[in-house]
Amino acid sequence: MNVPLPVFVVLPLIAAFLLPLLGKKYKTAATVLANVVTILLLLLAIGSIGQSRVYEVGKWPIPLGINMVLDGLSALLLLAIGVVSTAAMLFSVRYMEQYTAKAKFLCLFLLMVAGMNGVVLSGDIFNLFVFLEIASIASYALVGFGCEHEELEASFKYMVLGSIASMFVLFAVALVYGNTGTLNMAYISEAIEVSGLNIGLGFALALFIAGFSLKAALVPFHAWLPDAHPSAPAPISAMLSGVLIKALGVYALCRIVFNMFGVSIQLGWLLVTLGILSMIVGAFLAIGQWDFKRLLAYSSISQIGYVVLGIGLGAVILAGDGEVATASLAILGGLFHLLNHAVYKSLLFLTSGSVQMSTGTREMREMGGLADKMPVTRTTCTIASASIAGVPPFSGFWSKLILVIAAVQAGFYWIAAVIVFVSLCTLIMYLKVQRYVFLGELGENLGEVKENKGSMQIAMVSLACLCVLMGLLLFVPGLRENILEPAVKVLTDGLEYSSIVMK
Amino acid sequence: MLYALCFLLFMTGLYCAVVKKNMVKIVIGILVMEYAVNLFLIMLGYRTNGIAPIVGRSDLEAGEISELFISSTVDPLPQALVLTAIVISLGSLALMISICIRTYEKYGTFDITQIRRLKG
Amino acid sequence: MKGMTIIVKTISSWVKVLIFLFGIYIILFGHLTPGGGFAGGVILASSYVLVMLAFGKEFVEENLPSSIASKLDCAGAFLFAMIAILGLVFGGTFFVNFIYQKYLPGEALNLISAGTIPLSNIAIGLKVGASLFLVIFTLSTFRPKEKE
Amino acid sequence: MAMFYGLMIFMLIAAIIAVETKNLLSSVICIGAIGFGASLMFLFLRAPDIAITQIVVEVLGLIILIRATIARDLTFISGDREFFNTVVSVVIVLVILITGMHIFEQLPAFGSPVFAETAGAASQTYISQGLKQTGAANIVASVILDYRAYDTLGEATVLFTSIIGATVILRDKSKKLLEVEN
Repeated sequence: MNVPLPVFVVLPLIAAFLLPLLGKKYKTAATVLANVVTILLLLLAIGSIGQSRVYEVGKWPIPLGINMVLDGLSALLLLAIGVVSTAAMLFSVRYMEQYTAKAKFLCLFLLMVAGMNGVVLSGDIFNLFVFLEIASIASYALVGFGCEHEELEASFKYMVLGSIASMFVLFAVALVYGNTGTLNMAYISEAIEVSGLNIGLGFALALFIAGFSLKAALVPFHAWLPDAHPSAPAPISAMLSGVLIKALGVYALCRIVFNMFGVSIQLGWLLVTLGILSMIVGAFLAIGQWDFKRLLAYSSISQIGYVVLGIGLGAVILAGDGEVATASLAILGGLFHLLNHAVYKSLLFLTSGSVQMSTGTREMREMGGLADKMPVTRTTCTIASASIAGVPPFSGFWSKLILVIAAVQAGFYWIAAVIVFVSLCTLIMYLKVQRYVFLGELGENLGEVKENKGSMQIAMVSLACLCVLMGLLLFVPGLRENILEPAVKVLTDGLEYSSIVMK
Repeated sequence: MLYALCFLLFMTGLYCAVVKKNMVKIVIGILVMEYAVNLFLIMLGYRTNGIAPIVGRSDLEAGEISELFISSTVDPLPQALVLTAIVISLGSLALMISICIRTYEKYGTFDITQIRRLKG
Repeated sequence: MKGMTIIVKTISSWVKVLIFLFGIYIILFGHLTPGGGFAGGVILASSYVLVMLAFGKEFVEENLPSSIASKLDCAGAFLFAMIAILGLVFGGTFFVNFIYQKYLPGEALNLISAGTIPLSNIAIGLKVGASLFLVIFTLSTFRPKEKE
Repeated sequence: MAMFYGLMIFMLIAAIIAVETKNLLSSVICIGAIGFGASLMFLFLRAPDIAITQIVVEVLGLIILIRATIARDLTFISGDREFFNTVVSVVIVLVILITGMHIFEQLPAFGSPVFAETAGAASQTYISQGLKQTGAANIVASVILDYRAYDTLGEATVLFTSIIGATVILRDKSKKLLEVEN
């Protein structure tokens, strides 16, 4: 399918513009429309796998106009966004019945999806900033959707830190423009290759890394995430943890570091440090939590650390003239973990939403014994927990295994040890979830608890199936070559990005 | 030097946003940062004795744009970017103030050290 | 709130028309002179804000209910997106300035020059005006509930 | 040049007052002063479009800000957060400030923009060909609505998003009782 690339952005935008017009009267129509749009986007994302195209918006050749670039990395992220948004949207059909203003919720949801798609496809750095703002502002509003004390507090915190991050990014864009005279990523990377990294550009790079790390909630910058993600409604938590921090944070970071500025050893070690810090701190903080969703949120920090670690390791090896095959393996591990995490973390947040809706609480000490009451939620949650903890047949195991192998091949045994150690911590924290939420004695006041039916079940079950099947991505030959390897190649090619885009 | 003054303004805003404990003050800090970035972008495009990037009838010579206009116009691209950035900042200001007002209604204060329900 | 004194009301009922016309001028001539959809839209919104301050919220709510403002907001945004899509339909690419490139080449410095640019300005002006009016209206009618 | 420095210092002083004053209302008024200073600055920097937009946006922004500050019992919340956090933040800000002071050395000097020195920069084409290629005499309009119209779509969407967000945050009732099915 060779649809024009702006369809990925304009389709959800138009639906979002139409939704408030439908209003209260045609609530069913609004829900159907929103679901159709997300499913269409998923299909389009599947159709775009393995393609590599450049689209010049408005027929203006770059650098005059803005171009959109679809390559392996973008296609991978588009796929993740498509999968998670479809499931979350389906889940919210029933879940959001407990809130008012559903049409506006759907509208903000679609705007967030449009923003993320725009970020992922953009080939122009200012354009990337604009779409980053769309996705961020929609997410600030969605975090505060409940309008209760905690939601508003979390939303304000998130908004302040997010705005500071955006300002950093904008200032960095201004610095890059001042130094290179262009805004197109391909031209910038060419100009930087010629001029070298002077102090202004170096500062811009530092600002970019700080800004995008804030968006990705890597550890020194993580303060907002454990508040914001649990406070949002469950489908939004799934979107935020599942794809938003990856599309706005990790993806943008990769694009800037690998394709625009080019990797260096120091930069690689910086990423590795950020990744390892996030892994360890996130895991330790998560184990101590008694709030179900807060535990999941801290676990997200830890898991995003794996992704950044893999990518940083790849950068270290690439810049240190190591073997490209090893670097590819490390990056493959990181990106595969990104995809895995998108699926199972969103599934975990959906199950937590299901539990919260039935029991009315997020406190794990008040739960217990829900295994018989909510069999579907329990089964899907177990699958996702096993996957995230790295129990062998599930996909989470394979991505961590790849990371370990890559670290060993490159000679960094201590990194491999850290990966295994954090993996054990993850196992402990999810055993805790299983033990206190689903097993044990039935908590007080939980006699009337019922399983949630309808769209919520469909969403959870389909994500669980996907979770089981994710391992195939690695072993079925056609899939890996078309989904994962082009994405890895975009990063290992590094600065050749500019020649690919400019032809 | 003008650039450095701009940067000082940016850092004043950042200082305000990270240190103050009044919610409206934090918003004001972010606004100051936005002004600073906008000014910086426009300054990047300035030309000494430049003219605004708007073609008038006097700038046309037999249907073509005069050399004088081409060689003395300031950079139009940062202006386009700043126009976008201003509107974005207005939008986020509106949302931030809405959150502030709603929070004030719930907690009865703008003091973020007293708005502390989330822990951990 | 019943609004301000009769002097303020009389003056602002005249001034609001002027401001409104100025906003329309800024929007329509955006491609020739400084200004454009955003500035013009904000001016349109501010004319209504003036009315709101002088005559009170109820008066505005009767004349321009927020539900209609919300619809105008969506309509403006939708129109702008439609211009992009029309570019795809007639010009083969999103956002191609199909009117100028196909039908009006060479026209310059006229009100109807520049193809889709004035149309986009109008759509944006409508959108910005409606949405800013809406946000100020929402902010000023929001009344905190009595403390329990 | 002196004019630019004067305005810049005026804005800095206004910013410091806005940050440090105890009264919220005067703080907001100082923000207004920065905004109008910025607007004048844009005018002198030959950016009339931005100057107009800045001044009207400033007016509406002030109305929004004042809405947040008046009719509140302005218990003067002054001072900073906890001592330790404050010290850490101030140190970080100072470090960024000191490192950042040198970043402008590599930039072209003020008054000679980068596009004039870069071969093939987009801005050169905008200026020399903009009228012919788009038909708009206002080159900034031709950039935002034709060359980079996609950005403008994003920008309109940001505004739309935040307005929807604001109405969502300020709606009367947020939760309703879920009617139990089955």
